[in-house]
Amino acid sequence: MTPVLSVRNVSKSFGGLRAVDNVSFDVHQGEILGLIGPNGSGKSTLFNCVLGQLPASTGSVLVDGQDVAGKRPCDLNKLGVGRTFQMLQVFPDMTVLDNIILAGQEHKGTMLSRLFGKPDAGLTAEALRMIDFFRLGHQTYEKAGSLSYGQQKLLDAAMAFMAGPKLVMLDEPAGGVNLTMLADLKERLKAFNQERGATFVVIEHNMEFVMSLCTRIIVLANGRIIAQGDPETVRNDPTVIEAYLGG
Amino acid sequence: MLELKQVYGGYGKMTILNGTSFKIDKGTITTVIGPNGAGKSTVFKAIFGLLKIRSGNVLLNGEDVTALPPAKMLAKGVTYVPQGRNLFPMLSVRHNLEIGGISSTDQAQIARRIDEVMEQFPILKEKAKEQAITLSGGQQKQLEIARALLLNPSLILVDEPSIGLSPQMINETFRTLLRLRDEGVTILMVEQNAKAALAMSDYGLVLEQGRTRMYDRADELLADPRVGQLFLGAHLEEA
Amino acid sequence: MNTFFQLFVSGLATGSIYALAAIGFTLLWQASQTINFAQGEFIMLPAFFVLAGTQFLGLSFPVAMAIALALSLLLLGFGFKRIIIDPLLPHGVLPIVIATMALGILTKEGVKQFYTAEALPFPALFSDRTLNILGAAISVQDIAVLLIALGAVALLQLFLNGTKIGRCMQATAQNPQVAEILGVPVKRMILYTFLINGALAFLASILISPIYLAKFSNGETLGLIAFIAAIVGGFNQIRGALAGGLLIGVIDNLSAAYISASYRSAVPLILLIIIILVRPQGLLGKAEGRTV
Amino acid sequence: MSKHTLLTLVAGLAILILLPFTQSNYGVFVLSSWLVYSISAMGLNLTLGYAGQVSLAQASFMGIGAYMTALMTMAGVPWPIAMVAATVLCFVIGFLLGYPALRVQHHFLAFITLAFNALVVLALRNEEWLTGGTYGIVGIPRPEILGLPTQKPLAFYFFVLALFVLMAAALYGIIRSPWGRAFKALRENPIRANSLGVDIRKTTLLAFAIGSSYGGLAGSLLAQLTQFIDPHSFGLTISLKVLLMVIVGGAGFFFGPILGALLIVLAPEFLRFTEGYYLMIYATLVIVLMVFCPTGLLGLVERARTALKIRQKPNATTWEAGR
Amino acid sequence: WADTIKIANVIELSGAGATVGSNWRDALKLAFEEINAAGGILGEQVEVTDYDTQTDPTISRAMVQKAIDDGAYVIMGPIYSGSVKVNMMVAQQNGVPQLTGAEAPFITDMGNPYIFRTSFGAQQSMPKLVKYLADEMKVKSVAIAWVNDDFGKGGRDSFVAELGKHGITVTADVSSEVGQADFAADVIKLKSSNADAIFAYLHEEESARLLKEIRKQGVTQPIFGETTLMNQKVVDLAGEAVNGVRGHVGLTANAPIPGVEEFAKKFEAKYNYKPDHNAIKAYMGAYVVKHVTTKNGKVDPQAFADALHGLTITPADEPGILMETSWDDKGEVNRDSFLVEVKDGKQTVVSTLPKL
Ligand SMILES: Nc1ncnc2c1ncn2[C@@H]1O[C@H](COP(=O)(O)OP(=O)(O)OP(=O)(O)O)[C@@H](O)[C@H]1O
Ligand SMILES: Nc1ncnc2c1ncn2[C@@H]1O[C@H](COP(=O)(O)OP(=O)(O)OP(=O)(O)O)[C@@H](O)[C@H]1O
Ligand SMILES: [Mg+2]
Ligand SMILES: [Mg+2]
Repeated sequence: MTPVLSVRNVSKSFGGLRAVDNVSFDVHQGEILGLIGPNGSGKSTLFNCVLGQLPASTGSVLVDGQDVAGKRPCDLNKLGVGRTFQMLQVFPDMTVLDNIILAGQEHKGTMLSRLFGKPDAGLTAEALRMIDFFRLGHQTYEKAGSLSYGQQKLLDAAMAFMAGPKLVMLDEPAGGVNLTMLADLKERLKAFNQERGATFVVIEHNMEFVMSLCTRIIVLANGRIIAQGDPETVRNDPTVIEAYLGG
Repeated sequence: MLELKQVYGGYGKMTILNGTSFKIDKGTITTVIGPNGAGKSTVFKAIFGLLKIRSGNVLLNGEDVTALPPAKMLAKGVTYVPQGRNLFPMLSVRHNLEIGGISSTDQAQIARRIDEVMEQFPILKEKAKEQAITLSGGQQKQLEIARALLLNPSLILVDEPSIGLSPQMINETFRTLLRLRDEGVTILMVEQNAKAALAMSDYGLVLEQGRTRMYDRADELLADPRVGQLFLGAHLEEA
Repeated sequence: MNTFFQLFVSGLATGSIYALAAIGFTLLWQASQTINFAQGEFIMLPAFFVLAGTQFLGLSFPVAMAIALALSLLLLGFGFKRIIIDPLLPHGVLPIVIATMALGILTKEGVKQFYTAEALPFPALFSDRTLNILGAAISVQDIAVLLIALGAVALLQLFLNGTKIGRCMQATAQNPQVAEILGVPVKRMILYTFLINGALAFLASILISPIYLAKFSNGETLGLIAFIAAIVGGFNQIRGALAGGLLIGVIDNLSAAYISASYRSAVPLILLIIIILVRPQGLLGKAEGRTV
Repeated sequence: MSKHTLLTLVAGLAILILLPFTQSNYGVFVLSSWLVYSISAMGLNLTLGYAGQVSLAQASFMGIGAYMTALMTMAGVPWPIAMVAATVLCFVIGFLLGYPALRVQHHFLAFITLAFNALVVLALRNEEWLTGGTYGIVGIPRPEILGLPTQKPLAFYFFVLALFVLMAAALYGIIRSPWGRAFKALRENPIRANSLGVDIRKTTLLAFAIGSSYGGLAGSLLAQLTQFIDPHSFGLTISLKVLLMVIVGGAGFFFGPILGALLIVLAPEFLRFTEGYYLMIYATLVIVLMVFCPTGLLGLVERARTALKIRQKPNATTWEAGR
Repeated sequence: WADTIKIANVIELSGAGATVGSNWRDALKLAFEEINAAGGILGEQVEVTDYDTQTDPTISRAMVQKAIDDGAYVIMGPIYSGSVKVNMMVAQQNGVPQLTGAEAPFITDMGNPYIFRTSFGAQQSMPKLVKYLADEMKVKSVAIAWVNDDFGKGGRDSFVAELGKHGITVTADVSSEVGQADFAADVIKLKSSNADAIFAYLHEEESARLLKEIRKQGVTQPIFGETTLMNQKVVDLAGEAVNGVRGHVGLTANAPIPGVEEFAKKFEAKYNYKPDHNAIKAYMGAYVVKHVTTKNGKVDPQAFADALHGLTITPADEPGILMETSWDDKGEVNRDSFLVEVKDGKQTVVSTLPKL
């Protein structure tokens, strides 16, 4: 079976710094892959290279076996790859509802039908469900910019799901999110994963979350993969403990 | 040390704080927990003079400091690390630190302190000349925390220091806070990483809808099943 | 060849005037992230303060200059900041653009209504004696303007990047909320920025007016060209203003002579477009770091 | 659309239909130019107010539209063809002008567009063989609609009004559609929008193209209204004037530019008695307006409206929900 | 027509033409105040209303429309040819006479029976100047510097056409922008063309800047111009760089004519600055209105237009006309003009050139 995502020898340099150094891995359909590593180990940079946000210095990225070199972020999204960002990225002056509808509308119909069709592209009901799930119901018509940090983080995650993607790449979804909500989020991810076969790649520093969610974990340090395997193996790997988890 | 009495306030005409009251003692660590949007960050802004308080008082060592602007609060030995990204993106790491110490009267000491915190957060030393915007998320957070340590405050307000930090760095940060506490500094912290935070704290405070719901010793809160169920995600784990 | 050299030298002379005018733009951008569309008029105005002093109040030239400097600091520095910048700064660049455009009109029309619509001669600070350098005519005045522009750029660059106050000014521009939290006296930093800009406008005014004549409408073209120079040179580097100014001056002269006089004003514009597209940060500017 | 807004719209339209009958020839001329500038400002509002792309070239599109119409109608081409051609040409050129916006934003973009405007004016002035150079073109005919001439000010006013209503309705449709949401997303956070599948390139170019085509149509009407055009009428000051209309009225509000255009077009009429002080007073008013309502007049109205509704914001209620 | 006679002064009060416009406006006010003080026209007081064109043709057209809506008897102005070209159609359609200060040739070529000049068009003045260049100065080649607006373009075109008739060649043809500050490149071009003479046709300040640059680069060819180049304003601005410049002047406050000298004195006393030729035009224009209306015995626009065609007014008939002036059937004027040279910062009349 072709992997959903295949990263082959990707490197990225900024000046003299090799932020991502010859990284290769595959992600198969239905996996929940955790990507961990010390601060500055190149996780976000790797995401950006995969998702067309930054051009990789070398190497190639395949989505469903198709090379996505030169593809823009919106093209990747159209291929069914959703993402969130580490730093807050919402549309601050639009309402929460509009934020969510926007996240789904580009997958509905054609350019023309979006001009002449329904203003909400028929997404309101689904958007409201999504908003309710993330407990933003009382904020539906507020401007996204006036939400608290954690609420914006949740909104960002909600947007990544709106298009019903087959691969979602989440950069620190748990940061700033209340533990109870986080537990719900974890269930949601698992449900998505089991019911729809969606695949996830998650960057996260919250070990409890990562260990209980992911089926496989890759550890990055200084831009290189230093360990990978199932949560148990990784947790007990001395190099990982030394480089990342600490004593 | 710090006391809030029936504080009401919010954004525009919107009320977020509905009579928040609490009192913390000198030389303790208190962690504030609560759901997203409860008003935790808003409380901090209110204390630090960044939010219009409609009624109520903030007392610092018995003195009324309600609505004092940030510069005055700094002069009284209070520092504040906000949530989110708070850097000068185009300035270098070192210059970002330097500006963190600008309010001090003893600039020579600040220069020394900069060297010290750079030892503590080696990545900052390594990247001293880089523009702050090029740092990774966690590196930026480290820079912010380091910046707050430059001055010798008597009260530190930290809003979710752990976001973006690796487990090792979280430990390092918490250890630093504990050391400061032992030196007599008072710390008020918001954390979603509540279990770890409460475990190192003296007191815990549950904030909801802008009101203090619970206030107790941290270990008591950790043991309280209601808190566990509602804020620590316990009910799902047990299920 | 001789013609070429003369064109080049004259271009440098004009270019240093553009540079002088452009410094203000880069300063305001770097130290307060604002754009002042009235900058041209700011440079036009102080000369009239001097003229009013000498003509109406009968003051001697140096006294009139001192008073004009004080007025520039007060009106173009302090007043401008208090009345327009302070209330608009939190609302982003566009309202400031509109307000300063209006301020430009107000200044221009004010001078016209209350002073004169005519161009007036302005006494030169430096001799306008012409020197002959390798067959090219250049005046002492031209050289002085070039040197002063160089000096102003060097000093400002040093001040902004080499002193704590300078860096606090930049910090305030990049993130005023955080600057405030850290105890940077934000209001005072902004005031410094605008006072320096007022002083720069005064300096530019008294250096430019002997050459351009003092006229209410001088700001129109000068403001635009200075802006182009600032962008071409690099908006976030003070020294970019110098590079941009000199480049535009020389290119303008060369294109007037060798391309087409009627399309001469097109050349800097095309240069501007090309530079922005190829190197948006300008010739000497620093690229902004990462975006995500 | 609620009943309330519908009623307001009908009332507004009735006023627009009846108002000119109370005016002198000159008054009708002023009203017509208001509508023409409104069309242009509506276009800029789409580009700037909704899509967040700062364009200072709107006057150049009015110029291109105006010259195109003038040259074609005077060469005997029927006016509908000329007007459509002018609009389409501006759409295409606007599309191309959008390309720099893909690389740079904000003030850089402002200056590229400004430079473009200046270049268009230079070309109009220097290419005398085509444009009549600095003298411009005089005697542009007004259209004849189904045998009815619009030579008279009043008749032409209704022609302009009809197009104005049509263009406003079209814009309303665009803004309410998913396209409108994509434009706003482009303004608010292009990086996030891109990662959500919004084709930034297409969206940006379209924002420019549509906005410019509104400018082109306005120019086309302006040429027929004044029956004279010269390069000067499409210079930077006019671009800034259109920008002023958008900002003063309220960028990003549907009726903002229409209100803004009304103020800017009428201001000279009300201030004429002040003679030479006219521009000073005008400038002062603009400054005062900006200082007190930087989001424009409609922004002020909206602020007032929210301020009236004192709200108790419902918060996350786990405590109760937990039971 | 009610108790007052309404004169519409449609003129450049803001924008690029503000300077010339205010000269015109001030002189016009002066003249009509005198006329009103002396009992008005046909016993009625004159009411002058200013309409600012903002130096914008489109606005000028609207202003003429407004003036006519307001019931104007005669329209005075504007001065910018581009504006007149547009708004004269409106006046024509409504049958209102218009006394303009514009000098571009085409104004009187369009067969409009309601337009009248107050001074020469360039096609009248250039022949006088070129004749002088060819006959007296024996010039064979000329380098031209001109400003690229309708004023400069119109003058340059007439000048070049006239040169052709005398077989003089143009070796450099340098256009510049309104408000241009830097003339280094222009002068280099003029200088390196090695022409026998330089002809400059620009507005005042640009003329001053050009002359200063010419002096700076040590150009030796003689410099000629038309009206503006020898203007007092240019002398004030460019100082000694103007010395030696020669040219043709249609109207000048320095003309050795008693009426003009007296006007200049009155004007300066009232407004505190020296009038230019535009002021003289407006002043004369006001008296043309008075003279023709009085002569007709009624306030009738059509009669006014009819009467002014082919009319000659002498200072004896009407002192305010200052110099004897005739209008032909196209509205073009004809009167004496002057050849002047700037000496020691003073415009001095070298000779008076008779009516054509
Ligand atoms: N600038 C603002 N304008 C309007 N409303 C705001 C603003 N900032 C916050 N709010 C609202 O105030 C409420 C409390 O926000 P606050 O940031 O204090 O929450 P918090 O407890 O810190 O949440 P989190 O854990 O997500 O950081 C939220 O409902 C939010 O929507
Ligand atoms: N545009 C850039 N210019 C220079 N250096 C950069 C740039 N972007 C990233 N870096 C550097 O590359 C390294 C990797 O950064 P990245 O953001 O990928 O780390 P990360 O693994 O996501 O860390 P964190 O867990 O802290 O978010 C860091 O050292 C960072 O400073
Ligand atoms: Mg990261
Ligand atoms: Mg918070």
